[in-house]
Amino acid sequence: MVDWPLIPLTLLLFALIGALEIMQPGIVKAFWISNTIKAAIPLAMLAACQTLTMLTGGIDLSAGTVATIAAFVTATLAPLIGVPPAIAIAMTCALAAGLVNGVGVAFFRVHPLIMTLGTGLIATGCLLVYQRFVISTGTLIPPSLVWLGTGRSFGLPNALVVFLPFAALVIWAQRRTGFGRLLYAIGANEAAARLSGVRVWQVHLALYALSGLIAGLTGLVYLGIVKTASLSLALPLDLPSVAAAVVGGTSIFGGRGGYGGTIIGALILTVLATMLTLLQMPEGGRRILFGAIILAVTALFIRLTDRT
Amino acid sequence: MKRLIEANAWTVGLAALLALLLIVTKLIQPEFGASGLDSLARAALPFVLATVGMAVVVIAGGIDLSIAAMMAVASVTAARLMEGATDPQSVLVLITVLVLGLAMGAINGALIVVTRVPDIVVTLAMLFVWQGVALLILNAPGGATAPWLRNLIVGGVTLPGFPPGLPPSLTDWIPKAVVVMAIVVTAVWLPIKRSKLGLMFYAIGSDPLAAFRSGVPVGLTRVAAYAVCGLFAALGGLAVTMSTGIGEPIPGPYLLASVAAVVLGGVVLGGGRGGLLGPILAVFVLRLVRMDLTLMSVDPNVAAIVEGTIMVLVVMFGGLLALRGARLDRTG
Amino acid sequence: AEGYKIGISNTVQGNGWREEMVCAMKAQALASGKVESLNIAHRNTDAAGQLEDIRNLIQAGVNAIVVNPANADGINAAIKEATDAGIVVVAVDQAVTEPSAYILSNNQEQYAYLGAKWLFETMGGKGAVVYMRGAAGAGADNDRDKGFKRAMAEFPEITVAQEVFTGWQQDQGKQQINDIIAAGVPFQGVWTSGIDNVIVDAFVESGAPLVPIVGADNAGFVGQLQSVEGLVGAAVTNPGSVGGAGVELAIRILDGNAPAEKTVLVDPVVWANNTDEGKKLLAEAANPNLSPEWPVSVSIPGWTTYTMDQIIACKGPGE
Amino acid sequence: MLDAPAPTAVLDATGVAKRFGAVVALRDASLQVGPGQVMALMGANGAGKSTFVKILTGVLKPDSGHVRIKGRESTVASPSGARRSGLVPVYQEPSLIPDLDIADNLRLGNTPVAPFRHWVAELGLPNLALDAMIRSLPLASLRIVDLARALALEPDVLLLDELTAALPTDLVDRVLKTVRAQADAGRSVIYISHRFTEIAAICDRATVLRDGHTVADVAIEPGIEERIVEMMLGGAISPATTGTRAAHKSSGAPRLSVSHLKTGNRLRDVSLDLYPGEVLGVIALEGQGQDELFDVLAGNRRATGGTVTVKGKPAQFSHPADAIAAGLTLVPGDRAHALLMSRSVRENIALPLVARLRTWGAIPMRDEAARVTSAIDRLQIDTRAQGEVRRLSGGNQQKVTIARWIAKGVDTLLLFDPTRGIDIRTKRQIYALVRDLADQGAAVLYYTSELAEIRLACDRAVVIFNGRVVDVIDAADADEPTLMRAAYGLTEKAAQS
Ligand SMILES: Nc1ncnc2c1ncn2[C@@H]1O[C@H](COP(=O)(O)OP(=O)(O)OP(=O)(O)O)[C@@H](O)[C@H]1O
Ligand SMILES: Nc1ncnc2c1ncn2[C@@H]1O[C@H](COP(=O)(O)OP(=O)(O)OP(=O)(O)O)[C@@H](O)[C@H]1O
Ligand SMILES: [Mg+2]
Ligand SMILES: [Mg+2]
Repeated sequence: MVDWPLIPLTLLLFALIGALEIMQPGIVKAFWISNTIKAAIPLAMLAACQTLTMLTGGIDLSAGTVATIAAFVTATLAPLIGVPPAIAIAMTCALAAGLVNGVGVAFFRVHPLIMTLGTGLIATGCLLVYQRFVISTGTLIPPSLVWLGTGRSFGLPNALVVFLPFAALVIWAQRRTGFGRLLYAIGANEAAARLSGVRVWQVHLALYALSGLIAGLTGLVYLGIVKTASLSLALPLDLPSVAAAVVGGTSIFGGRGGYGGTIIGALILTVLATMLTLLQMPEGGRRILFGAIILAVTALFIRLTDRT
Repeated sequence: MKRLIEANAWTVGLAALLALLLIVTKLIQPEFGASGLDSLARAALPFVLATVGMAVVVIAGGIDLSIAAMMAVASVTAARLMEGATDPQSVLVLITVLVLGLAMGAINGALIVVTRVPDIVVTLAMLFVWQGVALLILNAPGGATAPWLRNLIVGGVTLPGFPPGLPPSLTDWIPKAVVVMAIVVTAVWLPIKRSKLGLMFYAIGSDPLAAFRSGVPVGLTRVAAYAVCGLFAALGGLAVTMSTGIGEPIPGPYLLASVAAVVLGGVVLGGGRGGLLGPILAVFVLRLVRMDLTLMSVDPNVAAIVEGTIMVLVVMFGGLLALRGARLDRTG
Repeated sequence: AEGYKIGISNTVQGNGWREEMVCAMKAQALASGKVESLNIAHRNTDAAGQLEDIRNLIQAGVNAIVVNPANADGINAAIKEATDAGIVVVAVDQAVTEPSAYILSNNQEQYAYLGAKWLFETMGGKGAVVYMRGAAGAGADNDRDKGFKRAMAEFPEITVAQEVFTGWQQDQGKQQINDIIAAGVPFQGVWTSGIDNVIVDAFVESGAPLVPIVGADNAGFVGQLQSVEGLVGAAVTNPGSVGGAGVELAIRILDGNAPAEKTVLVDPVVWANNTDEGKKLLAEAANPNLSPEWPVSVSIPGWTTYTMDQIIACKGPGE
Repeated sequence: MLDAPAPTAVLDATGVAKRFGAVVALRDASLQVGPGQVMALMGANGAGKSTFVKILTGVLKPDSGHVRIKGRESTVASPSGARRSGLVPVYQEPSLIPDLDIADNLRLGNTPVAPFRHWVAELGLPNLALDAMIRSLPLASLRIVDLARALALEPDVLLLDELTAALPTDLVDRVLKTVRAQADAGRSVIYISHRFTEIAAICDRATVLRDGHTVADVAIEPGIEERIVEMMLGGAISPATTGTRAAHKSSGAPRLSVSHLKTGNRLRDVSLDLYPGEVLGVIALEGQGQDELFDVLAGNRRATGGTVTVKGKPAQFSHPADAIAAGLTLVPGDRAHALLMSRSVRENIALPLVARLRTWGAIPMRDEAARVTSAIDRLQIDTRAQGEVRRLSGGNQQKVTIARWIAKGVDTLLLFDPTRGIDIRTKRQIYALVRDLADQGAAVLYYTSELAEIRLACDRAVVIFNGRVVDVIDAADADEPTLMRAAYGLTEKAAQS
């Protein structure tokens, strides 16, 4: 249990699913599972931005905005210039936002929270200015993204085609690459990493650029899932993406955690959302229950994995 | 003395920036005067209270993501209980709400200590819980506020030393809201700061292990820090109700704003360093930027860009100064 | 001639409906030819923040303020200060209780009532509905709830299968209806508070049989009402152009032509695709190029005077 | 071998056990200390000494065991509880609040200021400003503040856990004198150190721990040293090569050449040459510029004057990475600055292997594992708690900071007091290791606060005083009095400068 924190977390996830099945007998079937996975994927992807930056003691509060921009730009440019160029431009915007974050954090040592909050504000402003020029150009959700977002093969959502390699890559990178090691090292003790020859600015720059790209990719997948070019498309995912990472065991102060836990965290949040949707009670009661269950699950998780 | 200025360089810088912005405002809008200051102060009041609460827990090494939700609970409770209440009753309501704030904060803190779950997770969960509680108390904006409470923050206070008989437009330069803010913040924080409790806040924020070994009851101190945060959240919620006259169950934009102001104000996330004056000044800077943007009728979307840029630039500038200081002998 | 200086205050940013409202305000100001400059405070905030914005607008010395209030009572103080200073205040979209303000409002209660009534009738007066509300605790959501309840009272055999809050978020609404479909909860109709096209998508994607759906006149949903096979539904108008009308009202008052009544209600209309008349209205209104979150009712006859091109250009005086 | 518990014992602990998950830190530890007694607590790295101290002072709860204080059964539940019982510790890691100044730290622990002032002056820091931020103080001063704070509380039992490990010679002397005086005044002291000279100088008895067991409680008398070592380690070890080394042939070009180096107001003018195959010792009292010298050479600080030449090429480092690229690697004095406390032993050791941009890709896991394992073996790191370095004992943490560069492969090694807190057996291994590395062509600059180490590990020693090199002494001539005189600047050269 101690060395495999994912096992108790996964058990807790299954316990929640069990509770849901008791609450709503018959719900746990292929269709629901596929839906749940589909809903958890964008959350888990955006939470990758939080997990990776949190490993260094940072955070990326611009992720939701960047995802929204990528989606909105793709949907509005696609009818004008075609799908591939639209996606290319969208991802360039995402990368640019990530680089701005990276430059601020790496060279000017701006606290990531302020830097990404500021970039998020700036990017939101840019998006709103941009949208005035495309009010009447119509939107096109690229069919490939619709296939990814809404299609199903063998009873499983097609989004897995993107997500599985993505998750494998992130987990591999975080455990088995020099870059991944450096994220933990910087989060654990930046001065020590520096003394060992790490040029911290390089890591920060690469990290936030990567986070921007991941957010952009999430935006594309989400566009395929929701199928609406909305100005606030992925913004509601911002807080849950932080929640998925911390429920999954990543510390905001850096040096601890990993993406495996985040994925389970995202699934836990998604299952909880379903439970609350189906629960017949006043909205206030639902929220209280939601908070209480998150707290209980995390507390249990910590009890199960604690050494002392 | 030099050390004192050095230690507070950031705060002094913020004060200078605020002064500069006030001058800019006066240039943009020559009529800017007592009423402008008054509206600035009233706008800043809930932000200041939220920021002060947040600053206290951040200094103590924590963070409270539920602060805006607690404000909402306080706001709807006050509005609901004050509907049709007499003045003496409304004083009672006031006290109830403050106690409620303390209790909410203490619950947050106690859960952190007892469950050993990281504070960010606990307060994130409690964010939903307090939101839910607010909705159960009032499911739509409503309720009322005692008129004397509303008047508490309207208008200005005559500067001492002014000869009586001058028109109020000349004398009412100190907004009542600022006076309320100053009284409330000093009344709560000064005794804490002076006593050992304040020291213990800094100690557990700086190094909880060393604090424990120095004999600090770390758990209790943490609960106290969160309780103080809850108290300020309640005050913030009351401030919202005082200015709007009603209670709103949906939390306002105080969470991110308070975290941003805390960091802008020179309090280090992670704990142990910083004071309350910096964050308070940061709130005023942010509010004044917003006011200037409206006065200059900047396109609202561009305004978001400007606000974000200014926020980043201020911290960047500070970062550069710190880097230059460090560069003198440190490499890289 | 010296034009008017008009201030705008709005507290929701990045929502298609509100963006259209702001564009309508700008377009109307431009089209009127009487407005010299617009001073727009447009951001995400609460009533306390709106008080701040209105006071800043007073500081800026505007002649009139058109405000979409965060709620009915919360900003009265600032409105009073404005009208005391001789500034004309017009509340659009939602009413305020401050008597010195003019009100040009969409009738939210009626909006919900009309849609729900159509839905219950279409369902044959009995069955269960999924009731997808807006944001919990919001004033407009509460008003709509009153209208919905009023319709419910008229149809005793209608029950609510599931009541959820979408938070007026597309993704959340879609996820919720997916869950409800997956859970096998039986229902015969869906009433949505404006998160509509994703709901239709969810039915189509999951292969679940379509039920009657009520939404708003958003471009996306209006398009679906005409194109989706087997979809019976109705769009209830909730024009964002009410903002343009508010600006026009402010100009008229400043010109000295104040209306007799301080309150003007814009009543919603139901466009259902199961009647010929509704089909015709839908066909007229549909605009496939319009941003899907934008309401298609881009003008209000008798009030707004801008052209389609002007509102889409979204430019105010001096831009 | 265990004596019967002294009836007069002030502190009497028996059967104490403590485990951390799978790691058993203490199995059956006991300890008795009488009034006026200095009791040494001895044991190899990881034997459980610090854990024992933490249990006695209420930081940790024991799994079992009894503690009697002044004859009464007691359960010390917290550090403040320990203090009420008269037990005051100085822990192995500094336990002051970094973001408060000294005065506030005293206030926090209800420490009276006047006695504190008295003790810091007594201990050799008369000019310490009470409004100095803890964060800005050097490690040695922190240790003194820690001790003075404890003394000011007038404890019945003073527990000192490797207090002297990070102290320069001059301060050690004062500490020893002070501690002995405490005992002579009737107080009890529990004293942990890996330095036998200190034990011999002030302790009356020694309690020896091995693998969490108390294996002996013996009186300190001449010749007991080897027996204690045997009991600590469960067997004899080969004696250190105390024979003086053949003076190194400083032929060929120097690997590292420093000339007239200057930075800050402490390092004024240092020149020295370091040859491949040589271990060059550095001796200095506290704050003579040695920290700055190592920092500049490691690229952690800029020089304001002078030159550094590496392998004949002038070098200027603007980042530690530059120094590392030039082959200069540093083991810093404060291990807290070098370690990723929340990460595993492996990640800590392998950190330099992934630091460069071109090593950001896939890690060659086998190669890494091999290097790490061999480094762990060479330094005999106790890896029972290897999942997180902060759970290692202090000495084992120190070893990790050295192992890192062994795994990377060394060219020029800058060791700043590398044997801090390391037990006697490992110390000897480290001397052998350093010698090995030098024999394989490495150049080593070796600052030490233990004068005896010069003869055990070095070829030559430079003595720095007041920011200048005042003497260069051959290891053969480097007996302690000579070094000490030089370190205090009592040589002709120093008099000239
Ligand atoms: N290859 C390079 N290209 C451009 N700039 C460089 C390069 N190397 C170093 N610098 C500059 O040197 C500065 C210090 O380098 P670096 O970012 O590696 O330090 P660091 O690891 O962040 O150290 P610290 O955390 O103490 O600031 C950088 O901010 C950068 O401006
Ligand atoms: N919190 C902890 N979690 C797990 N293991 C621990 C923890 N604290 C100590 N240990 C283990 O307990 C054992 C004893 O540690 P301790 O620090 O008491 O040794 P020590 O005798 O003080 O050694 P040193 O001379 O190196 O300081 C070590 O193996 C250490 O790794
Ligand atoms: Mg740098
Ligand atoms: Mg130890």
